[in-house]
Amino acid sequence: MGVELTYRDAVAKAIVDEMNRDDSVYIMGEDIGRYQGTFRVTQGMFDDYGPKRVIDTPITEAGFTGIAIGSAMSGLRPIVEMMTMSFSILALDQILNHAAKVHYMTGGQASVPMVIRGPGGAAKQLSAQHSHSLEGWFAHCPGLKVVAPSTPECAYGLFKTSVRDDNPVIFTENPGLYTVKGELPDDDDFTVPIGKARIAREGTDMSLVCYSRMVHVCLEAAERLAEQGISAEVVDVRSLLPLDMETISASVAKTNRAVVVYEDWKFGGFGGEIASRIGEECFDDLDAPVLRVGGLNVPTPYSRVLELECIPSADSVLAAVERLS
Amino acid sequence: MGVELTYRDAVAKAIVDEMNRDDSVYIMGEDIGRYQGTFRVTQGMFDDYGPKRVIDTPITEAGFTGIAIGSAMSGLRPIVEMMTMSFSILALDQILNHAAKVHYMTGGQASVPMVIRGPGGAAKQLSAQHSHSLEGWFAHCPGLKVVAPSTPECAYGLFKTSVRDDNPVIFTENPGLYTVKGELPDDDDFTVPIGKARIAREGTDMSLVCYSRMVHVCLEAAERLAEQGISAEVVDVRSLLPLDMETISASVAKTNRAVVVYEDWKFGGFGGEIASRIGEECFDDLDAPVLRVGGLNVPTPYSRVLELECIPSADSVLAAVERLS
Amino acid sequence: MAKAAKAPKELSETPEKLIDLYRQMVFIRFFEKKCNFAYRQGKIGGYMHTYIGMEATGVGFNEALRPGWDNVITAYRDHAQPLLMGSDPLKVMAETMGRVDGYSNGKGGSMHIYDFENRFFGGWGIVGGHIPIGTGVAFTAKYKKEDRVTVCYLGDGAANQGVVFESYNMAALWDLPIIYAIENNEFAMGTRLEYHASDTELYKRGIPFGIKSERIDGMDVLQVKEDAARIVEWVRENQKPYLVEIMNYRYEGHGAADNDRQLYRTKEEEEEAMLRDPIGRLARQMVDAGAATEADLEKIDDEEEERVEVIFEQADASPHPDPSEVYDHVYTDMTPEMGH
Amino acid sequence: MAKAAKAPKELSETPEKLIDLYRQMVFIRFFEKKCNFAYRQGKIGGYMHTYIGMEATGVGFNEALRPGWDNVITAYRDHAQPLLMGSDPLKVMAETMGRVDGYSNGKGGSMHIYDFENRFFGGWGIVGGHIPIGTGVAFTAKYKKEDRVTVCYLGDGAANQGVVFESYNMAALWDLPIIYAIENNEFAMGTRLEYHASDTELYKRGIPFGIKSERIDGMDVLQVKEDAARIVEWVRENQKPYLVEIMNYRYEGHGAADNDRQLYRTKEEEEEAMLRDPIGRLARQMVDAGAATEADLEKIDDEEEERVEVIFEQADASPHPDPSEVYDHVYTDMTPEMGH
Ligand SMILES: Cc1ncc(C[n+]2csc(CCOP(=O)(O)OP(=O)(O)O)c2C)c(N)n1
Ligand SMILES: Cc1ncc(C[n+]2csc(CCOP(=O)(O)OP(=O)(O)O)c2C)c(N)n1
Ligand SMILES: [Mg+2]
Ligand SMILES: [Mg+2]
Repeated sequence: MGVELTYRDAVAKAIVDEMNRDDSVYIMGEDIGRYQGTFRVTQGMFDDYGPKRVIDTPITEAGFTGIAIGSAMSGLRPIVEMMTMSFSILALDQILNHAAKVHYMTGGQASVPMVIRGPGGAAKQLSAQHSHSLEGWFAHCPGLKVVAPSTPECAYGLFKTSVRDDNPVIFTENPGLYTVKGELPDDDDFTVPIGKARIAREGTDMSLVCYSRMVHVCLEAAERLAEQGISAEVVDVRSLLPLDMETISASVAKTNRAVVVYEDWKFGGFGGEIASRIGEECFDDLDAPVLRVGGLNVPTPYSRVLELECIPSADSVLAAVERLS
Repeated sequence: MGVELTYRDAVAKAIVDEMNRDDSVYIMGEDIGRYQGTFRVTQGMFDDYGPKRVIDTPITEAGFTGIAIGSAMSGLRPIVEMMTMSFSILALDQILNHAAKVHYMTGGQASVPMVIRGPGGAAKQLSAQHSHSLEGWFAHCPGLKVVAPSTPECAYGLFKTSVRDDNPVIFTENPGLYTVKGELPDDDDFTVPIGKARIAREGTDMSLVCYSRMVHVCLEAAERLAEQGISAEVVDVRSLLPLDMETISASVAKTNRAVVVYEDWKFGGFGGEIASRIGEECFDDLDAPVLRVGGLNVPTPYSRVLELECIPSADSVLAAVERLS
Repeated sequence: MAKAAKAPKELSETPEKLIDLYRQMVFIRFFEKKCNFAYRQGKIGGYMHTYIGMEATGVGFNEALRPGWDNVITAYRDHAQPLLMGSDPLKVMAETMGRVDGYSNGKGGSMHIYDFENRFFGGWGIVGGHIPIGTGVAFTAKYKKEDRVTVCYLGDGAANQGVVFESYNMAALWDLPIIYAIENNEFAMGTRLEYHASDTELYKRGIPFGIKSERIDGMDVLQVKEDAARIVEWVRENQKPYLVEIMNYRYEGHGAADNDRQLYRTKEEEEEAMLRDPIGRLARQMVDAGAATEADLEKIDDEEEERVEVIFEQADASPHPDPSEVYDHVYTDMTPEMGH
Repeated sequence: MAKAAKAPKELSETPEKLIDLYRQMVFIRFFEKKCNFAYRQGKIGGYMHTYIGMEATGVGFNEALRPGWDNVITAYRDHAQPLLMGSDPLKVMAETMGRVDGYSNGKGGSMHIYDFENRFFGGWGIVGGHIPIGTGVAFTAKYKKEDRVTVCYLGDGAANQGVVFESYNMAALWDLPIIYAIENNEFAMGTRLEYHASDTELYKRGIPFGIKSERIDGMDVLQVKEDAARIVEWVRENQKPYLVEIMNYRYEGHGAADNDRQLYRTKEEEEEAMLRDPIGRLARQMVDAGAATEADLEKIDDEEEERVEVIFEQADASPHPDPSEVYDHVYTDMTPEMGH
């Protein structure tokens, strides 16, 4: 049926499809054009679309993000690549304090249709300054939408929706996902709506609630739990803002147990939002406390030995599950 | 016994005391010197200490925060005033990606003893770009400490501790607190440790968990609940990172009910961390779901009518309490 | 308001245009004074910043722009620009008062006026934050091959923010048709120019980016108009950025809440600056050149004062928003998570 | 490594010094080559950037500094500076390999080398981020009235970041004794200078802040040494900032993971640049001037190669950190919230 693609190629295909569909869509970022992108997501695009629509920027994240915002307010639909999401911190004032508020501050006169995308989270030994998960911060900002797809299909479908959305959308990828393969539906009009979670695996004994690369970690954990005779449901949140509590709550109502899994620093992270919402909305359904598995509360160390301590794995999920019963 | 001071003067006194105690302490920020500070916290200091130790900066939050970090790494103990905490977003890369990580990345060779302080949260009609509560974001960053005192006494005591701490400390005030009055203990060595919560009012029926100005909102709510025969305990968290879960859990173990109250946007805010921790650690003690009262999930509007909708009040706390039983 | 003086001179403008310029400046001044009044009455809250003393800059520059075609963006000192560009003064005033008839239905306030129909892009509170955004508006013009010119105003204090230099570089690198108009009124809130800028000639900062840069007198509306026409023409023609530093002065405090001007400047300095008042200057020029009598000008003053009065009354009659509106316009298509 | 050529010339340095300079450059080059080797072996991970081709800049500048007194800070291309400043090469190599004997016990890695004892302040991964921090180090020197000079290296790409201009302004405003040394190697990762800078003469950017600014040749170690001595002296004397743009070239990819140099430059361009190799150049000068024979130089090459070999073996013998160390040094005085 559909074609099999890597996550990287699925994002690339979505970019190209949207650029073809709409002349006002362009993409800008560091080294995305002539250099083909550090993670090669934009490979070939400069040759095909030229410097007008595939724009190499100086290393000035705040500046070019602001330029994208201004262009979005005046009729274009920019896609901004952050070489890694860690660098979006430099542009945070533009994103949070400007893009997210334009529609509100103008009383609806203007909107900011733009997508900010790039790899978020740890790759391999990129050390403390290059390994941030920021989607939780963004999801705290009204005015933004935030998605974190885990499969090529979701990435493709959500990316198209994001470009067509009239609000600023943070689209976070994860370096570990780029080589993940999956099939795309054989349907030119295929999209995935923002704000709908997905059951990545059905189960009855507990809900593993997660997003982005952690979905794969949870699927692995579920596999191993199955061997122990435990049936875990994996809920792929996909969209952090808006958050589909309906799907999450329905799952917990069925399983009566939940573990929230996220790569970001555990303390003060977005998992706290999900866990406290489950605690509130599913209070009578819960047979055990809602647990969280998150990244270690330390700056990401360089040493691979130490780094592996920081990133949640199937082992960490299983350890949490043990505390559940 | 002690002297009565406003919150503003308590912070000012702590600054001056620490500058007197230690020559390496200096303060920098926009309009803090010759102009005496926009919120007048630094009034008189320029005259007393001169331009060497009370430094007027250009409007370059990232730049001067970075300068403070570099000076802290090389032997000084800067206090940085953010005219409002909203502007610290511009310096976030310096704070989060540099200051918070120096000790770790250097393997303990260097430390960054500095305090970043200023008013956080809504004042009155300062609109969307000037009304941010950012303490929750900062509390998500390992390497930082974050305090949010609610009384002159706590502010004074915590400020001194913060300046003496060898780690970067975010000290968040609130524009609505500056005129709050309170007594300072008659003890020159008085300090308040970072990481200890405080019972602001004892009670038995429920715990209202809060910090900064919301403590006063909760105290008002508790007062009104008392009239209805409900005894609410008010837990003033004071320090977000580290968080004193011991005191919080002990309170909930006693009251079996909790409402977490914070001014920041409710969704994805730090209240989620507290609520999910209570949910996890006090699961068997809880007679009702842990509820949260937070700021409305919208950019702060200018109109006073609309703005008042956004900021939690005693009424909002009472409305939540009604849902508790 | 008008104070005539000596030295007749040949003026480059027609009497009608002179009167028009005079009227525009006087209107801004009365409008801003009324805002001050409303602020003192508690009808305007938060931060509010008037353009008093700086009128010649906005008026002169606006003359060079094509109405409804060219773009303007500025910071929080943002009442004058939309008024000059054809915005409805009632909606500007109502917005500063947080009323439903305001441009943003009371959600923006004094610092956040926007009128997209007239291509006024705001109205921004973060010092320096709107500079890349204005640059992006110019980016769109180039992308769409429309010959719009974008004027991006900024203050002397804002001129230090890093994002401003980032913008200069990209505007020059990509040949964007934008004018960075630094309004150097010598103060960033309570900090004098020489305490915030290592070299106080801010126009120089465009030079290392290859941006044509110059400094002009912003207290003489005729001169501003002439310079602006030349600069706007050059940008439209050459499709490249331009930096102009406009020397002016604000007569009032930084904002309506700033009552301590003596902390950063002397009374003498203020009085000396008043001698350069752009309105008084034009009045003298007109009277000297015989383009108007003092009586003519006084009549204009009275008319504009009265006009502002009416605007104020109408704005004040506009209702406050209904609390239920608080969720509107967070998104174009959905309501954010509800509830406290 | 050494290739002698024509044109004898009177050299300003003693034969001993010349040999010393040559040895330093050769050491850096072998050290970096070994790092490349270790990277290919998988013993170094993440991002790693070598200084190959740029040695003359670091060596020449370091000569002008007072060891253990003056301060140096740079970005992620940070092996050479500490090595030149007296750091233990074993600890530098061990850090790039993430071992316990590294300067940060393996927590920092190649991009985050620090040696505070020798006043090397790192080692930073965010492009532009360390510039205000370096400025703050200079701030301390002034505050404490110590006559330390701070050298803050940055790349041509970094020179566009806003925070850099903010730093220039404050350094000049407050008379900080700092040298901003822009290493213009003509590329920011895969982006050529002319695609990221609207005017490619980056030294000009200091001028509007009143900072003495110039451009020098970074491929001639003797020239760099002479220029650096003059500049460092001037800064120590005058207690003011200085901006120097040092033209050099990196021979390798941006980082060890960049294998696609042809995406942004031609083989011919690289070959042409190799003719300016600072090591070959000094070798020729020395041989021509009779300061050393080719055999002498080859002997030095062999010695330094062997020295690096030993360092590598020792570093590689250092253990990986114990997983339990992950929580150390988050704070000076407490362990962060534990547990997954
Ligand atoms: C990022 C940021 N920092 C600080 C402020 C507070 N602030 C508002 S206006 C202002 C002074 C700006 O001066 P200038 O740019 O010269 O403009 P002017 O008010 O003179 O028109 C300051 C410090 C702010 N709004 N944003
Ligand atoms: C803020 C930020 N943006 C992007 C990057 C990714 N990045 C690392 S090095 C680099 C190029 C820097 O070039 P330059 O400053 O010229 O230094 P060079 O590598 O040539 O020494 C880029 C884009 C980063 N580390 N930080
Ligand atoms: Mg000004
Ligand atoms: Mg470079």
